[in-house]
Amino acid sequence: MEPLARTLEALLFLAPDPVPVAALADATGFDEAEVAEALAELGAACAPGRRGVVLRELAGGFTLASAPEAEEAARRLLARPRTPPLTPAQAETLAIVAYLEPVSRPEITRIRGVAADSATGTLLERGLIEEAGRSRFGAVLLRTTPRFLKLFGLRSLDDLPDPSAWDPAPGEEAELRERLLRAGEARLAS
Amino acid sequence: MEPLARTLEALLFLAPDPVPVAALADATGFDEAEVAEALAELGAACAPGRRGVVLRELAGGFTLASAPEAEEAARRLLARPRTPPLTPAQAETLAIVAYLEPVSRPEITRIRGVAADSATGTLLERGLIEEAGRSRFGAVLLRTTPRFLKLFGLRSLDDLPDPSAWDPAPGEEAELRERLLRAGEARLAS
Amino acid sequence: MTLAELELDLEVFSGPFDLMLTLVLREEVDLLEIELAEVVLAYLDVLEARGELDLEAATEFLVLIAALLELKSRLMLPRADPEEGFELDADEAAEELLARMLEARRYRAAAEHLSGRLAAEEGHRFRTAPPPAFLRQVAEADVAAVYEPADLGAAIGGLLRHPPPLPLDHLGTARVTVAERLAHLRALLRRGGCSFDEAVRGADRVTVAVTLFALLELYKAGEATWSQPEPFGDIAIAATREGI
Repeated sequence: MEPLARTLEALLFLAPDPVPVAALADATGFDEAEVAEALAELGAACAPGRRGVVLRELAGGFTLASAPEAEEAARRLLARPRTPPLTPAQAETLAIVAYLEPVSRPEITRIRGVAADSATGTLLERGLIEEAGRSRFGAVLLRTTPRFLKLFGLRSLDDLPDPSAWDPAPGEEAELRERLLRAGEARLAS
Repeated sequence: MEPLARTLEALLFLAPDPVPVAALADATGFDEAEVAEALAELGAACAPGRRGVVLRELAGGFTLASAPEAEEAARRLLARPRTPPLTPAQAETLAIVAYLEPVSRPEITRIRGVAADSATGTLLERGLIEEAGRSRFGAVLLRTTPRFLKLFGLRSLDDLPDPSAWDPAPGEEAELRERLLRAGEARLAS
Repeated sequence: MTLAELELDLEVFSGPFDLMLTLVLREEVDLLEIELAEVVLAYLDVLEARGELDLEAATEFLVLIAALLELKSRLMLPRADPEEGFELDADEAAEELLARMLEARRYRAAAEHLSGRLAAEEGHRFRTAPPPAFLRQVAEADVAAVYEPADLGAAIGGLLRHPPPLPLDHLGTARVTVAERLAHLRALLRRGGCSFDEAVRGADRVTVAVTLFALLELYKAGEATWSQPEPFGDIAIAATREGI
């Protein structure tokens, strides 16, 4: 590889996030056209099947990523089971997603009476829930994952326990979602 | 590159710390001899002047590092020096720990002839040394960390030169031995 | 500067430092009578006069003075067993000092070696980005069931609970209105301001709350400002220029 392509490889190797072409040009002292050309050279050197890393262009710029073929070995090297007990906020958020999915973040906030961003983030990160498109109003919808089912030993969501065992007013007719939202609003008003 | 060399490149790209050959063998399902061979192939592909990264054997394992030619551009892109240089007091304290570990603070103080609390604190903070239990007399013992080996380009502490290499030549030592008395005698005689 | 250049002028000895050292080691000068603090001060004086610090010489001085201090403190300690005394003879003491000097010198050299290594590694940087989350997760096929579905049911049950209705009977009918308290505050402000405590002296909790509300209204309208120099301190209320 030419020196500029090598320098770009080093920069993308080190940068924790995708780097825009303009920033690569600034750092190397070359112009953007020269950088683009060298990126093409680097991309060709990392073409699928040639190297252990691949060059990717994402929204924020260019980045190096490990080649997909190495995924299985990478998991064996890096994966650690991370299943600490769920915090109350995580358990509540997960229960809402599991019983109501798909459900939006604002709905979760309304039911809990308090925002659940940190709990939601952790559950997303641990792969227990995932995004599932957007609601009519543009809010991101969340649902549980197959990993969630495995971690709870469930074959499907139909196996979730009937909440009536814990229901303070089991006789009530209204739909679960409806009742949870009403209870949440009542908590907020109190 | 062969598939195993590519997979190893991906693993070393992803792993935050140097990976021992045994762990690479476990992750890839190959034996250590095959891994060593593929590492040699990867090392050749990353020989100086060929790529933006180089293969290094450090701290008991293998890791990828950026090629030194890219340092100037890396400094501009990442806007921070790699790791600040050590003050003489820090370097002396670190040398004593590296050669005598595990070693206690009072021992370091005795050798340096001056307390090393601030230098020790900085080295602990920078992750170059760590606590390693207590001595029989209750003093905290210190030792170097894998990070120290990694940043100083060492495979293990055995890579450090024998400290007697720095001892004065026998003639010089004999001269030193006599120095105190001789100097005095010369003055007494005059 | 070298230690040979350090001239001392002490009560029991006057001359260069290394001569003193020699005489101490030969027991021609009694170490117990030498004020080592004076030696240190003399050294500092010389350093100050020179305005420069030779690290090598300074370290050597520290090693020697530390050794002398240790020797002196041993001499000063009462001996448990006079037979066993730990007096060092001159040669032994010289050997000990030499060993110390060599040891200190050795690690000074090792320190230089390490600093050189670190500088030589300057161009090699390592990746700091953590591996992507999906690779840090155990493959789905290997996931074990560790959580209890009942915990989810219990969480839903908790969320279905309505809060107990707030007992409202302890609230009497409002005895004061914001308008009343606004008038009260404005009257105080016309007299040149007041503290919040004065504005609510003798008032009940509801009145205090309504007064605070009225104060916020005044602030919003730009009629008054307040300041509180410390948390829980008194609040000083003052009219703004527009307010007057």
